[in-house]
Amino acid sequence: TPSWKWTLKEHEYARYGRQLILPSIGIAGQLRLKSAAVLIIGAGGLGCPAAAYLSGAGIGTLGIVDGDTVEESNLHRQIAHSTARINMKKTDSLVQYCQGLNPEVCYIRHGTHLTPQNAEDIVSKYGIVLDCTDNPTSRYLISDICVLLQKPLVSASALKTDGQLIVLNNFPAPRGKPEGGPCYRCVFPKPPPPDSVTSCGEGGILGPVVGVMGVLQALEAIKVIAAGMDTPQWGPCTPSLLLFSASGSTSFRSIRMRGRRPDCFACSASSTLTLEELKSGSLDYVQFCGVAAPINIL
Amino acid sequence: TPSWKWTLKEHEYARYGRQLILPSIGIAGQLRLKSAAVLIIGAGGLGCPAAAYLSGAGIGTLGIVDGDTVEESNLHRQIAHSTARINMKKTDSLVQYCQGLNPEVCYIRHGTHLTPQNAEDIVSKYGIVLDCTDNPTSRYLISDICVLLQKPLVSASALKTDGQLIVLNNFPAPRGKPEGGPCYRCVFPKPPPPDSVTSCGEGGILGPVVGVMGVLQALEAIKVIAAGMDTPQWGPCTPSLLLFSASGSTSFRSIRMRGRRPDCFACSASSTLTLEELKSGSLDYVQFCGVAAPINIL
Amino acid sequence: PGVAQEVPKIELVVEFSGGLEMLFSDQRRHSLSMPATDQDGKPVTIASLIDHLCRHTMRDQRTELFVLDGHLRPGILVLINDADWELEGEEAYEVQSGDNILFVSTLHGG
Amino acid sequence: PGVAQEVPKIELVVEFSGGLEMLFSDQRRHSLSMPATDQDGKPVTIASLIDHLCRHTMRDQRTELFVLDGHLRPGILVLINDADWELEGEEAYEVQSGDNILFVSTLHGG
Ligand SMILES: [Zn+2]
Ligand SMILES: [Zn+2]
Repeated sequence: TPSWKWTLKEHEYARYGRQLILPSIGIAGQLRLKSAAVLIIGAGGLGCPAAAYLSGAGIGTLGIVDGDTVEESNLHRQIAHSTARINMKKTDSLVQYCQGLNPEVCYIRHGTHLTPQNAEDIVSKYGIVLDCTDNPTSRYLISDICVLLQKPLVSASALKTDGQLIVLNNFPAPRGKPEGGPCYRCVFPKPPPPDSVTSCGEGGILGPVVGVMGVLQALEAIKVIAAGMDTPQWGPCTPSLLLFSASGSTSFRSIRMRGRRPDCFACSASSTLTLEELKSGSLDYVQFCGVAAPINIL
Repeated sequence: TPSWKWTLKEHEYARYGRQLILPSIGIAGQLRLKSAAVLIIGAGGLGCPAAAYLSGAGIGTLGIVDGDTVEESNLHRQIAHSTARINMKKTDSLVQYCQGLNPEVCYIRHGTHLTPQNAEDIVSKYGIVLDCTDNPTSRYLISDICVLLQKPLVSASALKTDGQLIVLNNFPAPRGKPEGGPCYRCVFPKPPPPDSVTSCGEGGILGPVVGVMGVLQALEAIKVIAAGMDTPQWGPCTPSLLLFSASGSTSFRSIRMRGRRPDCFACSASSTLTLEELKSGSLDYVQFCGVAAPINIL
Repeated sequence: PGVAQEVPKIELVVEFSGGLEMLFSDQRRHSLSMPATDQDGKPVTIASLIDHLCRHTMRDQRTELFVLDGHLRPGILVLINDADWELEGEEAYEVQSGDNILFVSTLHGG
Repeated sequence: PGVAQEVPKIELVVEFSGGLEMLFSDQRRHSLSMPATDQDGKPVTIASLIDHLCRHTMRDQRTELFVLDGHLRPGILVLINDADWELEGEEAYEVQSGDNILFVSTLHGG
């Protein structure tokens, strides 16, 4: 390997200087960010701020998955889009914003929703995934493909004045290894009944609430990457769930979570889930979750 | 008052619908946001995300104070600027971004640093202030003018992997009234010795850390405004300081704070501070803090 | 009236978040005092606490948003003193006086 | 050697944040066991705790970043069990076993 690949260019010292001098980043951390490929699934209220701070930090490759177009009702919280870009594809709009902020990053647009059919092709190109989607159907699909492809997954969600964040499959040990981090199914083995999801889905969302969660997703991804996903030291992390509430006085709460579930459908030793089965469509995520369409209210 | 002033237009229902349906906002809260004037002092790592979410939420008038121009080293965390706008005034760059997100808001640029001489003229036009600056000198000046003009103040700061947030002078009862919220001087009566500030100032900053704090400033401002600064119910709030740390596992901590200090230099009954004295320059904030220039490292 | 029998009580803080507070008078935090044993004289478990909450604390008719088929509905986490209940024995965990029990509904918005 | 006298001890958690951890081996959380009384036989106060930290816990020579003129330097908050020390009596507060004492330096960046 030629040594120039492993140093920073002069203008990179200027652009990233303020984070480079942090002991938790340093030159080694910046080089890891530069060689990382991060996939953001969902270019909405979580995906916009997450993409902004990952782009700013100098991630090497940033992929964005979304099949929707920008609507006026998005703009109070999806702060990387703009009024002039209403009706544009969200992936195009978000990449246009990020390109303006940091042209050093390689951006890849996947202008489609993630499906069981395209999930392997898309996700396999990246080292770490952010779930910025807005419905339970996607959350199970994204978790399953991340387990199958052994990618850590930074998952967040928000509704009304509440938010939740957890880093899943961290680190992504092979299935059946108890030292690997839990997957979404370990935490939520069964999907919620559709009625309970719909009734919450009509609740609305406060912009800065989902904004805080998206920025925290970028932070967790940067921490995982800068600490070295490529190093032998990368190992078991104690999983914790961050709860945020802006109702009443603003508060955060950290909850110690379980490890992998020994009988998990996806990540246990007894799991029969395969890439082929997932791709074949025999796992009907929509029916499993009982939700016919993404909850587009968000 | 003609009644049309007090209803929302059709496209406003579209743009703000997702936050309108929250019980804590509602039509009344949206109208309060629309008639509010918010001043953001500092268009940097805190001011960029704060302005983005306040603009998105439909604040009536958003003023931005900053005398600096955009530099490449800002862009990893000052996500409303862009590479093409390097060397542009930060106020122009930030307003350009906000205008693109929400052209419904009235933006006012104050392309200068806040000084004892211009503070009254600028701050008196607004109902609530966000301190998004980066040095102790500004923090004392901003607190003093907010006490004198009875404006609530949302103050945040960040360094390395830590952040702090507190809503001061909330609510802004006249000086000497113990039911008013504490000011910055109640919490920090004496400025830190300059050596301690400088040695911290060289520490760098992680983008999403300052980003989270800026988004939370927008959230606190929206909560104060939507709950009704114009209503008789607005009254004493228990002050609390939010501490954020992203070193090790990400954590937040809320600290119960004291009320007004009975002998506070600025907000107590015995205070001799006046607008005239402040404007005359007889209070030398720079000398008081022992810092000759803003700590521009951030 | 006869002499009331002294039933030992336990004091709990029960909290709801993620939308569940809607079912409980829109109140997130409930300070609860309840008998330390159930009708069969057994110590209160999470299972009997859930039953108690449905009978005495819930103000909403839609119990199916909290309990399904005699168990907590899928999509609700129980956190005992800030730890996942799976670390503590789930429904069989015997509630102690002073415990903080948090019920969180998962969110899906973004 | 003579029989060591049994000095009652108190157990504390002392935390540092906002950059102060730099002065204490870059470690944010210290579990401390210290004599319950000072050399004059008086109960430990925040003032004597600060003195103890300077003598026994600090690894950095720059004590002036923590203490100035015999008091905590301006710009440091002391939080006793998550409340501002001003609510608890400041330097005169008598430290209890089990207390959590947090020293926070104010930040000015943005
Ligand atoms: Zn699993
Ligand atoms: Zn004061």
